[in-house]
Amino acid sequence: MLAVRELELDLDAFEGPFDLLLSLVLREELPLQEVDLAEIIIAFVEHLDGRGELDLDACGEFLVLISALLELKARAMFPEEEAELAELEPEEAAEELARRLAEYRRAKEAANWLRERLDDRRDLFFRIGPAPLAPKAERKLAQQDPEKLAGALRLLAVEPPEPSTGHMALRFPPVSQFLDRWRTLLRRRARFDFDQEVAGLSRVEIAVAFLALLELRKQNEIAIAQAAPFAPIRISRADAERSLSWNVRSA
Amino acid sequence: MERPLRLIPTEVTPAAELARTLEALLVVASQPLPVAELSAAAQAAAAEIEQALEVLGERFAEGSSGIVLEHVAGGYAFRASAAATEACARLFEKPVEKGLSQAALETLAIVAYLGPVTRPEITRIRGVNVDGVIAGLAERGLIAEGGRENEFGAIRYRTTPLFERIFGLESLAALPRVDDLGDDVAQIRERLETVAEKRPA
Amino acid sequence: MERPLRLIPTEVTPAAELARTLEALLVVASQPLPVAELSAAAQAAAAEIEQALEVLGERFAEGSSGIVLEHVAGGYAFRASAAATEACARLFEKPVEKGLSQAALETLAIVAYLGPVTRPEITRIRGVNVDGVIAGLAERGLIAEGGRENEFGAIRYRTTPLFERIFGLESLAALPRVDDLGDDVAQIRERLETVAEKRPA
Repeated sequence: MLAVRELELDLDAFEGPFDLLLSLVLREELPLQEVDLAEIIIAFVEHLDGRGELDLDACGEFLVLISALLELKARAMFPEEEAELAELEPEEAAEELARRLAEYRRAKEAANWLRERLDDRRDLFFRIGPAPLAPKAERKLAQQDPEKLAGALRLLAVEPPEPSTGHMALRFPPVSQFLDRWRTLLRRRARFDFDQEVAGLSRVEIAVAFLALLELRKQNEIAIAQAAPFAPIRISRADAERSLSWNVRSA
Repeated sequence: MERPLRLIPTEVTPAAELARTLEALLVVASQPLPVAELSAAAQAAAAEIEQALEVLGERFAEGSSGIVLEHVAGGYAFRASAAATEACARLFEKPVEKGLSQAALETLAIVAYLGPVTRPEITRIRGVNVDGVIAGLAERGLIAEGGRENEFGAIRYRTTPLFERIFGLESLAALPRVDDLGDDVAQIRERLETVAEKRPA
Repeated sequence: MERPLRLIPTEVTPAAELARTLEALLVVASQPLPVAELSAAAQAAAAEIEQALEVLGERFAEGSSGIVLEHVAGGYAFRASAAATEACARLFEKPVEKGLSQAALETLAIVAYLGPVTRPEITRIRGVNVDGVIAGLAERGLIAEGGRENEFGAIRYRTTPLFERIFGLESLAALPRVDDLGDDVAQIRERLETVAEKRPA
């Protein structure tokens, strides 16, 4: 019998046997968003085709596995709709899924149209940028108040404050350093406790580390949660929240 | 100017003069010029501009001139004739040097149809991470940032005039409708329901 | 393509075709094209190119077309006709800017109150490189070069009549008084330089 789990995969995001991909995904070491599941299906179908016989058991196993992955991925993709999806009746869920599939179909359709269009047009040349002998644009300035000039001059005459050595003790690490650190951590783990990770750092470093978190939140890369004031601050990958609870429930 | 101004004593009608003015504007412009801009620069009514453009469209047409007038990206612009493509390719880079991948085209389609649209929204529709694709499209100048969802929200993307120009669109409204897939939705749904029924609870 | 390709059944001579190819190359180019480049792109001998350029020079001439073929140092390029100068100026006109940046304002104040003044002097007082700001102010016509410190010395800058117009000054003598900074220009200059030295690098 065809061992589905030994199916060799060569994807953009992963190379190796299907089984390894499954365990990496379940251990949250490989974000499913990066994995093109359609490629896996194609690999399986090609493999099946190569064998020249229909292996029903293998197909069944593959269907179960791939549909689990699909569901996982679907949920990971839409963490913000966690509650919304959970409350859906099967029929509503099916309808929602169908709507999204249709949306994707439309995107594909439109992409095909664009490709044909590009094939027609890409050999046509036009100038990008200014013409060689184009007139130069003149910049015009509104009427100004001469007092502004006196003000600017006075500002230049303001004595600088006495040099302070206070800042010498405060060394601000760059925010980017913590951005890198959090991102690296989040590639390995789907969630962590802030307090644990900053234990032993100076107050300034902790502050900068927190700023980095806010930046990641702004970029929609993470979710930040705190059960109560002064409770541990929990950070999770924006895409991870759902998959965990799904795993727990189905285990 | 090197060559002395040669005055040719022919009668010039106002319409012909306007057409010449538009030629001059179009040959120095860096982007397609909308009728409104031509009208403001040439100080002529929009109707006159459109008439003059019609004349120019016949003069600068594929098959009769190396310079071709086209209506694109919300305005009018000159381009090289298709007949001169090979010569141009020897001297200039193509607007889109390399083809666009399927992922790039799908993302572009989503931005063109649904834009301004955020990265998470695109991800949602495409089903895979689109960060790299978005960066690539932005670098090629086909899409650009266009504000945020709200003050602290995700950045929204929209297609650029260069996109319309490269794809030869008069405007985004010239994109064909792709929402006539109603049957498909019903079919997909039906299939899903069949599968759902058979799934062990 | 929006408009159907119209095939015009006229005989096209090779010379006419070459002229069209050159038209196309010139309308796409963002720099003047030398004969050698045109020759390589159109795959025609230099002599043929020169002949075709002569034909184009007559077609795209001042007085008979809005597009004018110009022979400049670097080669050949299209430009707008002189008759369309005003329309082009309107096209390229930028919206009136409301104010100046703080850096520009400070630099302008130094030139106005202490001028004529050299670039190193302004740099010393402002404590930062001022090359870009000076170039910007000169491009706007608010300051201009006004001689040198000595025969081989640094260029000195002074404000222009345009500066006086924009700031509503009859002359530099009408600048608001800054007695609080010093009794005369020399004192003010010294004070500003002393303060500048105290600024942290």
